[in-house]
Amino acid sequence: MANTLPKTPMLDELETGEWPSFVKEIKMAAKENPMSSDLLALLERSYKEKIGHWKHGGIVGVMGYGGGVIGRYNDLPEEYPNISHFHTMRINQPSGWFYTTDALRKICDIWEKRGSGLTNMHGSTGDIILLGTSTDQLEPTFSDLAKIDFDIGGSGSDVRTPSCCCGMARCEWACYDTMQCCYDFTMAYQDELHRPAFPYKFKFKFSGCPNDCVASIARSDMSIIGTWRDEIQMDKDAIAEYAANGMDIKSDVVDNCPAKCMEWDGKELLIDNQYCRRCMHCINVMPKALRPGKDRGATILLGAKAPIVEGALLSSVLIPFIKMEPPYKEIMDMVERIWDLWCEEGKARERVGEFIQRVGLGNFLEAIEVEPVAEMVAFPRENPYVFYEEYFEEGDDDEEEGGDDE
Amino acid sequence: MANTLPKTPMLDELETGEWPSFVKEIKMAAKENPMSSDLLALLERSYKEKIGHWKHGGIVGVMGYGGGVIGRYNDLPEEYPNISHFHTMRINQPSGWFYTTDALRKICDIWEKRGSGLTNMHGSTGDIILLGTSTDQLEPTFSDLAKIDFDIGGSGSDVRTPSCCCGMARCEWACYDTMQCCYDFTMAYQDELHRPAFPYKFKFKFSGCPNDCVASIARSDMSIIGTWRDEIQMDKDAIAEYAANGMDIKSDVVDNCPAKCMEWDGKELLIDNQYCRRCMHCINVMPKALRPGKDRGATILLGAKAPIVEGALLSSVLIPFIKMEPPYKEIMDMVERIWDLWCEEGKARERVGEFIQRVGLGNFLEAIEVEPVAEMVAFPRENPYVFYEEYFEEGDDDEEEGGDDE
Amino acid sequence: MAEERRTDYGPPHFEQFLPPVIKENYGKWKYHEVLKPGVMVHVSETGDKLYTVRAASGRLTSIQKIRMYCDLADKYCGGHLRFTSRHNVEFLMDSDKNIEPLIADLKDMGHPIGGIGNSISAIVHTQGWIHCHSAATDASGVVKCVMDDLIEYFKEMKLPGKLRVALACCLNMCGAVHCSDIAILGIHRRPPRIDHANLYKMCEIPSVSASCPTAAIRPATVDGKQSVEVIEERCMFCANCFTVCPSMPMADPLNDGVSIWIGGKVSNARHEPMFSKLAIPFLPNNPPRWPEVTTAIRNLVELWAANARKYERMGEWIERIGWPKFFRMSGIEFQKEHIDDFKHAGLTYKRSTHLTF
Amino acid sequence: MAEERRTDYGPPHFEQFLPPVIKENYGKWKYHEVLKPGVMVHVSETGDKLYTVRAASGRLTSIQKIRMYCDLADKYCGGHLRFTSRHNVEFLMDSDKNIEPLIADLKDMGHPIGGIGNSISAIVHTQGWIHCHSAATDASGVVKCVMDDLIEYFKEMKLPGKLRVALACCLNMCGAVHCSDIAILGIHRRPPRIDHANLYKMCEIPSVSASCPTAAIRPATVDGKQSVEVIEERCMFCANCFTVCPSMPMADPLNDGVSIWIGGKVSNARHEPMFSKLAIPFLPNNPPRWPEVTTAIRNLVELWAANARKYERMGEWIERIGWPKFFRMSGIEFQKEHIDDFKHAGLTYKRSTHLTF
Ligand code: SRM
Ligand code: SRM
Ligand code: SRM
Ligand code: SRM
Ligand code: SF4
Ligand code: SF4
Ligand code: SF4
Ligand code: SF4
Ligand code: SF4
Ligand code: SF4
Ligand code: SF4
Ligand code: SF4
Repeated sequence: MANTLPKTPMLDELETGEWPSFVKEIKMAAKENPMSSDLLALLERSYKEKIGHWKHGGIVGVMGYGGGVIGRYNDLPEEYPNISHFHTMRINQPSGWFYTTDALRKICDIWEKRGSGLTNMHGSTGDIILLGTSTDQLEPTFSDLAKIDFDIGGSGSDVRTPSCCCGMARCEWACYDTMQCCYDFTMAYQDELHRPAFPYKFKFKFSGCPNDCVASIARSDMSIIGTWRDEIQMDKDAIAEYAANGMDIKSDVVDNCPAKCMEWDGKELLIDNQYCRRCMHCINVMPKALRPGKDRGATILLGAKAPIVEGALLSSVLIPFIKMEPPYKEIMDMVERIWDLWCEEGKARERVGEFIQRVGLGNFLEAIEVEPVAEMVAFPRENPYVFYEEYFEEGDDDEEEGGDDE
Repeated sequence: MANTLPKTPMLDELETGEWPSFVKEIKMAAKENPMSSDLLALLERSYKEKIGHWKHGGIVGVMGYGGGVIGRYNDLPEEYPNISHFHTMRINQPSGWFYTTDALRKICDIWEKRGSGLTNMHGSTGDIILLGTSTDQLEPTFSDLAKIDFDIGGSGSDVRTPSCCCGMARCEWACYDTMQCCYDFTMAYQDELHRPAFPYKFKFKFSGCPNDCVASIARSDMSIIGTWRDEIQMDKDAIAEYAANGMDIKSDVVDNCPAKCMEWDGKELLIDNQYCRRCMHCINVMPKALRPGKDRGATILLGAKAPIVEGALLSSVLIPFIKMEPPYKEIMDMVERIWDLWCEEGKARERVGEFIQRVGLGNFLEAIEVEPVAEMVAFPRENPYVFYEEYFEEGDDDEEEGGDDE
Repeated sequence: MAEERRTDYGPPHFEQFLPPVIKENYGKWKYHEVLKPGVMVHVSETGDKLYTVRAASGRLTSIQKIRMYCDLADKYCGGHLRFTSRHNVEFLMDSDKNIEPLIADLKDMGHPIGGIGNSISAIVHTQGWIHCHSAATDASGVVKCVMDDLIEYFKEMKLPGKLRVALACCLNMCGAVHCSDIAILGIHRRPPRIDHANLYKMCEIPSVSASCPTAAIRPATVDGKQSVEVIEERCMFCANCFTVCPSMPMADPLNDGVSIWIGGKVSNARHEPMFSKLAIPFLPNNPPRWPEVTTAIRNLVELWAANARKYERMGEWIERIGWPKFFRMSGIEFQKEHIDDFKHAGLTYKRSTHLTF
Repeated sequence: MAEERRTDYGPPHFEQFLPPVIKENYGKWKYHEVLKPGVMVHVSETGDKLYTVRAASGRLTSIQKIRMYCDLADKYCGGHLRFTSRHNVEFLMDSDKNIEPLIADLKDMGHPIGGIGNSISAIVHTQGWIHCHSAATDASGVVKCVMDDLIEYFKEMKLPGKLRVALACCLNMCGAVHCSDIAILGIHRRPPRIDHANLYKMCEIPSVSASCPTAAIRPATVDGKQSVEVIEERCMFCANCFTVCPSMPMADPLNDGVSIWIGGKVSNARHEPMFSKLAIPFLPNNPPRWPEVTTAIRNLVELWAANARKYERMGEWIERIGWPKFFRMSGIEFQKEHIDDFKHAGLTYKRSTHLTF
């Protein structure tokens, strides 16, 4: 069914230029698909009017799942009837976004039949985004997908689709197996992922080292970032080679070390590992010569989010270092204690990072039974407003021990 | 009238050790003076009981002045009758705390007759503190002081006694005449200093350069800190001399430059002055070779204070650079606009720094008619919650100019 | 239900999708080298090599295009490919012999090669007018224009460090622009218009009032119906009320537009992660080419490229030279809007005399 | 009043107090050199020289002592002397011939020479039990004990940089301890006891309630009298209520004591000014010698002196190595109390993986 495309003089201008054109993509789909054709026309209208034409979505979804579908209706259904509903489905991507062509073709076939023929590869959280279909197609799409073993991702106040960097699959710096770990967490929390029951969304992201190639520290409520405890591995010959090939080790490497813990005398590179902050810079610059240490694991951080409502947050350190071995029981137990507390005491639309700020990190730690350690703070308090929970009364037994503060 | 001193076994232990002993001072005074003798006894009691014995002071003072005297009463007046009242007088020190022995001796003579014979040289704000006398002696002390031209300092919600570093009197780095300026401001604001009429206290401190030897950025509502705009003056021979004498210019100087704007190749020191932050470090380390530039003036900052109530503040930049020439009209006009606004809209016990935080720096600047400049912030906003005061309505004339934001 | 329905089976296990060279060298990679723009090789402890070719993607991808990718992957890569965390597409090979033909085919298809090393990678972005009710600007369109303009920096490696650009079409920031070297953020500048006729049916009034971070919303009765009113001076256009209540639309062609934020970063390399900061408070929506936006961003990129030291990300450079210097060098006018006035505003005031002139 | 009374004449003009060598070289100083601990020379463009000898002072000074200073200044310095912003006393001379005899006399008087250069200078401090109603510890006594213990660092210049110690006997922080390398801060740890019988006479109940930063105080009627009550869990012992209302005393021998704060600085040299941060939440008041306090401070000084690089102030050193490392090195236990929980607490959480192990 080859359509004639609507006239889109403004959008057509976006077919020129070297960057891949999304207009061409919509047109490719629109030739075969009336939904995409209407989308093209509606978008042209938005370009003219400088305003979107989508309304708040109602609650739509597939049976037994509370999330994973973003309901969407346009505000001019008579004029654009093929996209009067135009719901997006979020499909849980495989760890690391690796595919066989076989799997991708099957997804395409389903979406050709059931939806707009347009996708996002991928959504900002990491899902395969099937971009727009009508309400009646949701259930059949899901059942088609089930046949090829693809399940629905998160939306609403649930665990969101976890994602991870390619880690051990392609990167020499992965300090733990991000892809397996991401998979294990995703499987462990299927119920939480599919049935929203939290105060708000909760995202996991897994990066293999502090370079953080999935931006977990900025974009996930729980950020699991690989690191190491022992000494950076060093290959002296490779260092000499870099130097011989013209690298200015002093200015490129040593001067950029935030810990100021390196020295280069023109021959030997010294790293005072006890002060190394595991920032990765020296390793990034000299991948042949330097590698993370051998005693590897991860730092677990909590609480990143975008600004709404109380301001954006980066995640903050919860466990400075933990060995990352399946079944990750210690971490999962902690995750569950955190969820229990947050579900009990969190307010609606309060992300866990905001929750911690409201109740105070110290109190939060007590409630989830984690000991405070100095790694959790950038620096200790500056204000002298310390809450002590108990005080001595005259006649107390231990009255002499004025130094004990509980 | 040589007293026998009270028994003070605990305090006596503080007569040993190399640091000058305040107990010896009190004893020296106490031999001649019953107030100091009672003070010694009362202090011994505090040492035993681990608690002070002073009550909230009532309003005491000298006629026509609203501040400058701190009223104090002890809570055991029968036992320590000579210090049942024991009020402190704050006397405005001369700029830079320079004295002739003649002037000091005269003060001593007055305080021998009128008070405890104890002082603080000086109080933490900078005053000469005459430590303790009875209510009936306040007026006579003041009139004695008037005869030797010493006036009373600030206390309560007024301008507090301004202070300054020794500046041009003894320091090669003074970028303006701190001592004269401190004097001029003190004289200009005699009324505000002596008659509390503000929401809370207001302190001025004057430092001649960014070393800030009177801690003005931490301890004064208005901090006036000398700086320069042009290039650091350099004496190449003197640099060579430092190097020859064994100074490691790279590690001592260059590596500590926060602007990273210096280079040393073993022979020549290069400063990229356009990036120099005027931190003083290189000048501090090589005073014979480097000096502040010639185009000198000051940075004016606002708002420092101790933690009570909303947390401690350092002052923040209000005027990045201004030439410092008497009669300082531009600055004083601005000070008065600030006071007007703060008196009108400040809450009781709200320092000007807290006031600015409450109303917002942008609004504050508008109200005092100062243009915002980038030097006032460490960095621009991170959150997207921008208030725009006007918006376009359909049919507005300039509707096409969507880009204009007012 | 009578029949047991299959749910909660999760995503397919990744292992079935890995090419053999990865399966065999999983966790054994030793080092990598960037061979040329968009092409790198990872070398394993076993001596095996993995070649990666990274091609630009517009992210919004038709099934037709996915099939074309598949054709190429079948032809050159044994049927394997992947996407990156910034939505580029990567082709993986165990030898270097197919690199050039693959690249040629990709270029023919209109997909430039690059984004590796000290370059600009794809712009992380969001839905915009394509699919979201919240958008204050389009997403894909702005991205297309900016990347068309910056394409040389994608295809070459001539920048001081990585440059990460992101776009979000509203303050919800699905593009997570809060930590980007350059962020393009759609903003509203007009308070919500209230649909008093329907609000009481659509929304819970207490939650609407509570949703406002600045307490600008209070209950009110309008034309006999329960509704809310907005104290307009208190509104900073966050649209949180609209998220909670459809009867408070924010979008407005006259007042919507784009703001530019700079100096954020995510990686822990050298400097700790940083938030992006406001550079340009407002630029108009000017479709289809958004020329004000592309020009502004090009200026920023070029200023940074010309002045930063090697490895200095945008934010690291500005931190070294100081924001006042940045404003002077860029010619961007510093305005009241740049001064923070939210919760922690006081901590952004300059509390030292470290100034340049 | 009949007779016109002289007021508002201000302090004497400083010029009359300046020694001739200063008057002549005012604003003409060219450079200075530290000749030995406590002694420096300033050299003028004119070639004139000004020698300064700095002697320790306990600040609390009797008129007898002032007269002794005057005797020395008359004998050696043409009748001129000054005090410093940290309350030391300085003797000023236009030649070096009197330096040694002056120093000998000062030492005899019990006033060590030092505090210049990379040393510890006098402790800025406050009133304590000598004169203030608010004190949670004594001031002069603690200072005496700490300086007795650290005297070698005052008399010599063997530290990496300057070390500024300050003491305040309560949270009002008259010693401005908030920006010191080491700060000693008297703290209460028991909520105010309320004198219900007198409160209504002494205090305005609304201002008392309003004074509490944590809203721990609310009006209440007790024994038929208007008074207030304190929600004890909300009290963090700031004593702001007591400042406003004498009927809410805070001082309590069992619970008062001292906390130690470190890493602050004031100067703009190298690093921007910084606040001090909590190192040791509580040490007991143990007069007359406060051994816990002197030991704790000596340990801090020695740890810094042994590990900091040249010119690194306490806070600069810790910033380089990180606070976790500092806690491990110092053996100080990290506790809940170290974690900020006031207004900007969230900004103190560690939001990166820059960690040492
Ligand atoms: C599809 C996607 C953007 C995209 O084009 O890729 C998206 C789209 C929407 N996001 Fe998002 N968010 C998407 C990733 C994000 C991210 C990025 C991330 O996950 O790394 C963020 C920032 C990180 C974070 O979680 O804080 C993000 C922060 C938000 C927020 C603000 C949340 C906050 O706590 O501040 C909202 C508002 C809300 O939840 O009510 C929101 C809400 C929405 C809604 C559901 C609009 C709404 O108000 O109901 C959008 C639906 C658009 C549509 O019509 O399709 N979206 N959203 C992303 C999900 C795709 C996927 O599953 O892969
Ligand atoms: C005498 C002195 C301490 C000393 O031993 O040197 C002092 C003593 C008192 N100060 Fe202070 N302050 C003194 C300098 C300071 C400083 C330091 C400075 O000025 O550089 C500060 C911190 C900087 C600042 O202003 O923020 C300071 C911050 C306070 C505060 C907290 C103010 C705030 O905004 O946080 C209070 C509480 C108040 O004002 O109610 C206070 C209150 C007091 C009172 C009046 C007690 C009270 O609550 O009424 C003390 C009287 C003690 C007495 O009985 O003699 N004092 N006070 C200092 C004044 C001497 C002089 O005039 O030279
Ligand atoms: C493929 C990908 C991971 C994935 O699983 O998809 C990836 C892969 C690599 N990253 Fe990354 N990074 C990827 C997203 C990221 C992100 C996330 C993002 O951009 O949203 C970051 C954080 C960005 C930030 O800080 O804002 C990131 C920060 C780094 C860094 C630190 C750069 C810096 O100096 O700040 C390195 C180290 C380097 O490049 O020297 C790095 C290094 C690498 C290496 C060299 C690792 C390796 O040995 O394989 C890989 C090729 C680098 C390259 O592209 O130049 N990767 N990398 C992502 C490619 C996205 C893309 O299409 O461009
Ligand atoms: C006399 C005095 C000013 C006055 O008018 O009273 C003064 C005088 C000098 N200061 Fe200072 N400073 C004085 C208090 C301060 C203060 C304020 C304070 O301590 O409360 C500071 C800020 C302290 C802080 O940052 O916490 C201060 C930070 C400096 C610095 C920066 C040090 C640093 O590296 O951070 C220098 C530069 C240097 O020493 O290299 C300096 C340098 C100097 C020089 C060398 C200036 C000169 O050329 O004359 C003077 C002798 C230095 C010395 O003592 O080693 N002065 N100086 C003060 C002596 C106090 C005392 O008795 O010890
Ligand atoms: S986060 Fe680290 S391990 Fe993962 S891909 Fe990036 S560089 Fe490699
Ligand atoms: S990883 Fe970073 S902190 Fe550690 S030595 Fe290398 S550059 Fe320095
Ligand atoms: S502040 Fe500067 S000018 Fe004043 S005494 Fe200190 S170093 Fe000299
Ligand atoms: S004054 Fe400070 S910033 Fe300027 S060049 Fe010297 S060390 Fe660098
Ligand atoms: S950023 Fe805003 S407008 Fe864009 S997709 Fe997310 S919620 Fe929608
Ligand atoms: S847009 Fe934001 S600030 Fe404005 S009324 Fe709605 S919630 Fe409040
Ligand atoms: S710090 Fe507190 S106790 Fe000490 S003098 Fe100041 S107000 Fe009094
Ligand atoms: S001491 Fe401070 S926190 Fe406690 S009740 Fe009084 S004002 Fe409130």
